[in-house]
Amino acid sequence: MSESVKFSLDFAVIGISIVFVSLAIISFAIWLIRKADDGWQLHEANKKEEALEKEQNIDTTTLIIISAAVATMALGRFHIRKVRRLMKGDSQHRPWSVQGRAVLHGSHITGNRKRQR
Amino acid sequence: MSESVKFSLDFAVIGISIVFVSLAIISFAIWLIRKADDGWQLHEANKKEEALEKEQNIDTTTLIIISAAVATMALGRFHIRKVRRLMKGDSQHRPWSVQGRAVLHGSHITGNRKRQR
Amino acid sequence: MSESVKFSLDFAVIGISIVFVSLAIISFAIWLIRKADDGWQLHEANKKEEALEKEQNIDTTTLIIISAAVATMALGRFHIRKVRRLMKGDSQHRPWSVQGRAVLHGSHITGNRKRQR
Amino acid sequence: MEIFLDFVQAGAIGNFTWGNFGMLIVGCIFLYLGIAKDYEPLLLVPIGFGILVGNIPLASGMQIGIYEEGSVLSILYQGVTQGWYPPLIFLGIGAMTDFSCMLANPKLILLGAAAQAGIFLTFIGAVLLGFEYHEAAAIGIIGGADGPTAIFLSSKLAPELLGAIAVSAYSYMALVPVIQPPIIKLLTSKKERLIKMKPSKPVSKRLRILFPIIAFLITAFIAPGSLNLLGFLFFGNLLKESMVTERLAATARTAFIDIITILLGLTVGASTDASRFLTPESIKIFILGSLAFGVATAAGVIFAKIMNVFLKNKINPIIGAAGVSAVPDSARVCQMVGAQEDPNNFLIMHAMAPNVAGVIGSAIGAGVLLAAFG
Amino acid sequence: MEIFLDFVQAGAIGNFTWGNFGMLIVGCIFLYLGIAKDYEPLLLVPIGFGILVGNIPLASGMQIGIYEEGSVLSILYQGVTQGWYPPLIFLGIGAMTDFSCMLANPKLILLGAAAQAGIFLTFIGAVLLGFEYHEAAAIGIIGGADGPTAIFLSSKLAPELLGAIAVSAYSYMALVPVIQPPIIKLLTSKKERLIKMKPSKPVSKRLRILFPIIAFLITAFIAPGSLNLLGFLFFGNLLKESMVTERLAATARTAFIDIITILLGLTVGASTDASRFLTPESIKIFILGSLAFGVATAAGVIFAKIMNVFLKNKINPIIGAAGVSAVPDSARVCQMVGAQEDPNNFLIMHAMAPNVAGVIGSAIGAGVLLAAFG
Amino acid sequence: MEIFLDFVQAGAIGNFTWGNFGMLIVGCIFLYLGIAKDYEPLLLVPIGFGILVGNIPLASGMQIGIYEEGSVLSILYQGVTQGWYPPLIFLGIGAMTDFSCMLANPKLILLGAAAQAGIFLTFIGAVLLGFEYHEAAAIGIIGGADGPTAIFLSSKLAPELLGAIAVSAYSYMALVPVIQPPIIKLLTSKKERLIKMKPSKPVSKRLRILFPIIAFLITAFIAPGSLNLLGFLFFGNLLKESMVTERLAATARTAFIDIITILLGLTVGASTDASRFLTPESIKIFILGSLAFGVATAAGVIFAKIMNVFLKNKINPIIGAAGVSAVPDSARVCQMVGAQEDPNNFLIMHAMAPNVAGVIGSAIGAGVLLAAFG
Ligand code: NA
Ligand code: NA
Ligand code: NA
Repeated sequence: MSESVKFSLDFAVIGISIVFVSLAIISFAIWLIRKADDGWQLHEANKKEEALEKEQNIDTTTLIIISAAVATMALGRFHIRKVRRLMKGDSQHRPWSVQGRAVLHGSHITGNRKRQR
Repeated sequence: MSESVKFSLDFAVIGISIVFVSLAIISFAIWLIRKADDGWQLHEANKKEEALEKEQNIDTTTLIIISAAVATMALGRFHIRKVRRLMKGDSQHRPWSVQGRAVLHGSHITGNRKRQR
Repeated sequence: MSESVKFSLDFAVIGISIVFVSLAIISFAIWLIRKADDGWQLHEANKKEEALEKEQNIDTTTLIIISAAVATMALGRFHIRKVRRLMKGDSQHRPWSVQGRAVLHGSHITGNRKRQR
Repeated sequence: MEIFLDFVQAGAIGNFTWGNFGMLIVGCIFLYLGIAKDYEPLLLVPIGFGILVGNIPLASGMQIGIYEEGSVLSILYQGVTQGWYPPLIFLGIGAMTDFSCMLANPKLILLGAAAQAGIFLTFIGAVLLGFEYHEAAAIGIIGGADGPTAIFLSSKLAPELLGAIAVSAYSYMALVPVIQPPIIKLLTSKKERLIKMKPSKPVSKRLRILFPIIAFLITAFIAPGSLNLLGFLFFGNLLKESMVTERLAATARTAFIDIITILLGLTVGASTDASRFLTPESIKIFILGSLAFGVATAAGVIFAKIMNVFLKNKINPIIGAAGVSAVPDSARVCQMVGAQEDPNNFLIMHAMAPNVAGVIGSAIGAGVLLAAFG
Repeated sequence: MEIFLDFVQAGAIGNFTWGNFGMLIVGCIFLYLGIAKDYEPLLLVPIGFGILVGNIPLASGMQIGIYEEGSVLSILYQGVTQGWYPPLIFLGIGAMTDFSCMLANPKLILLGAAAQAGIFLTFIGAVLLGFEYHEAAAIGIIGGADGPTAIFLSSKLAPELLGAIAVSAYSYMALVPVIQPPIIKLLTSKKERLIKMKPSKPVSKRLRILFPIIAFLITAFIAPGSLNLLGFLFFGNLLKESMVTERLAATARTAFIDIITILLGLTVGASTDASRFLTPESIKIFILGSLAFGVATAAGVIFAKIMNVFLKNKINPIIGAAGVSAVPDSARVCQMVGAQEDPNNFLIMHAMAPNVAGVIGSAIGAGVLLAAFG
Repeated sequence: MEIFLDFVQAGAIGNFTWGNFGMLIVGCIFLYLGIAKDYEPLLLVPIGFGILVGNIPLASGMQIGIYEEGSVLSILYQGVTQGWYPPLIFLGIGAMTDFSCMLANPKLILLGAAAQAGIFLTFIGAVLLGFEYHEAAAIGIIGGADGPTAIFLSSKLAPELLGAIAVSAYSYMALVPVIQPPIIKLLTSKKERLIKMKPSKPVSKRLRILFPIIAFLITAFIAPGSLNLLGFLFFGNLLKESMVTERLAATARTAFIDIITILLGLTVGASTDASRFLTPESIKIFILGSLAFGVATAAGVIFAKIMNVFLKNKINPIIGAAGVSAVPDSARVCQMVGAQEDPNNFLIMHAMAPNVAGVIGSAIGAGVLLAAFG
């Protein structure tokens, strides 16, 4: 058997092993996280109750901001319907994120028309 | 006080002044235009009446073109409903713009499907 | 008449001729295909009947796959309504294409959300 | 205080020229025409703003100007100088163009060929006015009435004239509704303008799919110099017509072409620096440009009349004017001129055939010029 | 007249070769398969048209051909030669891939590893056929059944073979429904093919967010050569699963990937110039490519049978074939083969797990090959 | 076996450093803040993942790292080093920003100027801490509270500090809701915080169209160094406000800005290699950064109080804090601080005026710094 064939055989064995080991570790890591998740999910349930109270609190702020928008509708360019639509789309998030979502580059507003394309 | 600190102080004063002056001029320019706008708006009101008459006139042309589209529907590829939708979306513009909008690069048609994405 | 003017006249004649010949050939090719199309369309009609039978067959497979999706809805992430919408949009194609369309790069899935943008 | 003076020196006051001032006014006129008059806004607005950007008086050495290597504008301008913006725009145009009006009546394609006479006659004119061959070729392409083709060819043949050629081409394209009607009326009789054409037959899906492939092979074999334009045009059209690649075609005709249009318009505008633009050559180019549009219109109309000698079903010679391209403005002009004689004569669909054929024709013309002088 | 002859010389007639003619036919076949047969149209149509573009007979020196520096095609081809198109495609793929089927049943990931044996056995085969190591590595990656990975690796290891490898990889990927079923049936008994698997449990949002981060760290630490592919894949997936960056993920999986797909397909096709493509090497590569797909399929199926020896809840060995990747075609093939035995056996969701794992597996394999021969 | 050792050598185990490990944790913190806390996710997620990518331990020579010429990451990083990503982001920002709040009450623009004092005071601080002028200028721009501006200026003036400056700027921008309220409360009385401002008058369409043109000319004439940022910002805004180029504006504010954001975030993150990032300079930069934000906030509030001495219709000094920019976070902070005193006091619309003015102000500041030290 020539030198090069021997090398390629060796290399093939090592190569496929590395692929295998990598994916096996990923597989194991996923299994591990799934186990941990049960514990977390319990922990989460408690947290959610706290969050709910907090949310109530933040919701008020959001409401204020929305009313601010209404109040300044005199400017004639802000339509409440759009604000509401934006909230529904993201309803799985905390209200803060509703505003956060409207932000790009930490430093700039996103117009209302953003999601209309 | 070291040379470099003196320089940086001088520079800071000049720098912040330039920023200030620039924004002050912009602020003043906006104020000026707002003043002028009142006059313009009056002028506009008169113009609008003229425009209205013109629009009537152009509208006829548009109507002809639309009817042309209807007439050639024999080709089986042109749907009147789309043409109407295109007009509504841009209704704040003069009818000419309705067609102008359908153009890209001054030299090429935009398919009907343009806005459907 | 100067050398350069003579050249430019010659060149202009040759240039416009090439443009003309090219477009004339295209024009002729189109005319030819249109002629051939009549024959093809007849051939097509026969084919379509065969295709219809085949389609029936493939449709069953598709149905199975869709039901598979239903069955695994336990995963909680697959909504049948979307699958149906996808099919309607492409209804002019054979069912295979419905799935093919969901593919990018021959080797990767396209999420359900693909067409929602 | 010295710092302050240095700063002023770097800025507008230290570098102001009346040429720049004049170009700023030109930029504002472009913006006015685009925004208030709604002439070709998708091009005039980016180019107009670009003219403003390119004529801000600057000290060089700050890496800001479009002609300073390494500046942002010079990097974005590479798509123009290296010539790859125009083909990508043709890709998008292909993905949005419906050629079926042309496929339905292939003999009208010849009108799109005739109007390209404007390209070659302007070439002769430019040689007569003393331009070099390669410059004359770039100027001639204004007669093609097609923005991306003009930019592509002049970036290859005469980069120093690109700004003037592009501005001239787009100016006249915006003025098509002013230039064409008198020429059409001069060359046709009322009787001719009243000719009604039969509606065309529908076009099969198969023909629409085969067309971009076959037309590409024909044009590339005859005029390989047109490959960069027509290859992308027909590729885009195949993405559209094949139906199976609709998502690619959709992106090509929206986000992709929009991005390139923004960058192309802005940088072409910014390249019209007063010191390069305000020259006697530019004035000659503007004169030749108007000649080009006039000749192209006339050639299309006259050729339609010649065709009528041999045809049973007469062509309304008005639609010959649509052969210049300038899609779809010149087709619309034909419709209007026709409707002035008979409001029930619907020429626009027939005019679209020479109109899109004209795009192909001028790209072939560009290929011929590139092969000869590239 | 001389001008005219020059012009002809520059064009097709002066430079025609039968090789180009043959490649034009290949291009048309690709277009036919993509459009009429609907095989992988998003790739076969751009590549097919690219083959036409790349085989137009041209005089060199006109700055048109893809191998002439400064031409538009050569500039757009840089994304292939410099290797940044494939990672950006992986970004979009990550942003559209739902890994939850794999997360729900992590042991099926191993099937995606087993099928990568095709890569390394093909490597041996290529060495036996006389290729250099770096060439053999590039050829081996065809066994990964993944287009962007194949293009990325061969652009780095054997750029001169890129066209042949890409065309071979995409050809066989289009033929997966023909290649795999007989191999699966040969290696499995009817009883095995009837195995029903339990539906998997749902996957939490947290796991879906953590997965791309952790999987990236694991693969990058073990096989850093895969970073350019898997880094972008998992980044795209994180943009998608984190929910808070949905607008970025949406663009990555639509406009962005579409633009890159158009440019990649067209230029890869155009790089298959007959003089470079029609060589004995290309034939060997096609033979090795079919070997690679066969071996990969067999390895996946056999490994599933080996796993069954140790598992209580048996795996249906059909889904081992999905480990080759070729997403989602091979998963669909598994569904069909299973349904032929029992129409109520819904394998497709289970098959997706090795299917997407196979993408990760072949990228790791590419990383190993790059580290060794790069 | 030797092969295997080579492979390991090339990978993580052979090149591991504790610095990289620390940076991986920083990356995870960014991801956590972005995903779980929803702080600026569109930036923290790409940058965070980029930090992971940039700190994978690698043998150099594999053409993977961002600082190796020819690697994919280094090619994508060119948009940062050559400085053209930030202007394109400003294009998109211009196309999404509504300046009418500012146009309705132009005197509030001055608050956006005052807050830029943070830039120049930080410059002095950095000189005092021993930085060179050009480095001090790049550090000072952190006080502009604007990501793209900071990246643009530091890429031009101090590329070696870019990572630290960018990470510092984005960190404090994410912490605006923590930094600003105490400073505001310290500098204002309860009575001042209760001031109610009148709703502003509507803004005509004409003013909104004229504004980007005029503001561009003013800023470019006075501070041409800001042209790359403000030229693109106002161009984008003109595309939006002119209405006639809506399709270009729509693409600029969606697909185009998204693509650039993805590439910018990822590569800026990946540039924070531990050996370059974990230095004493970085710590100084973080200290100066917090100083910058504090000074900027204070300057805005104090200037509002000074303006009130001369004004009949008093300004609520809280909104002076919005002048730092950090759009729209700091405007939102003003709203909240105001609502704590009086829930019916709706400051947010008034705060938007100094907020967007602050963006213009910091770009002018950057232009001044670039002219002086570029
Ligand atoms: Na033309
Ligand atoms: Na694979
Ligand atoms: Na600022």
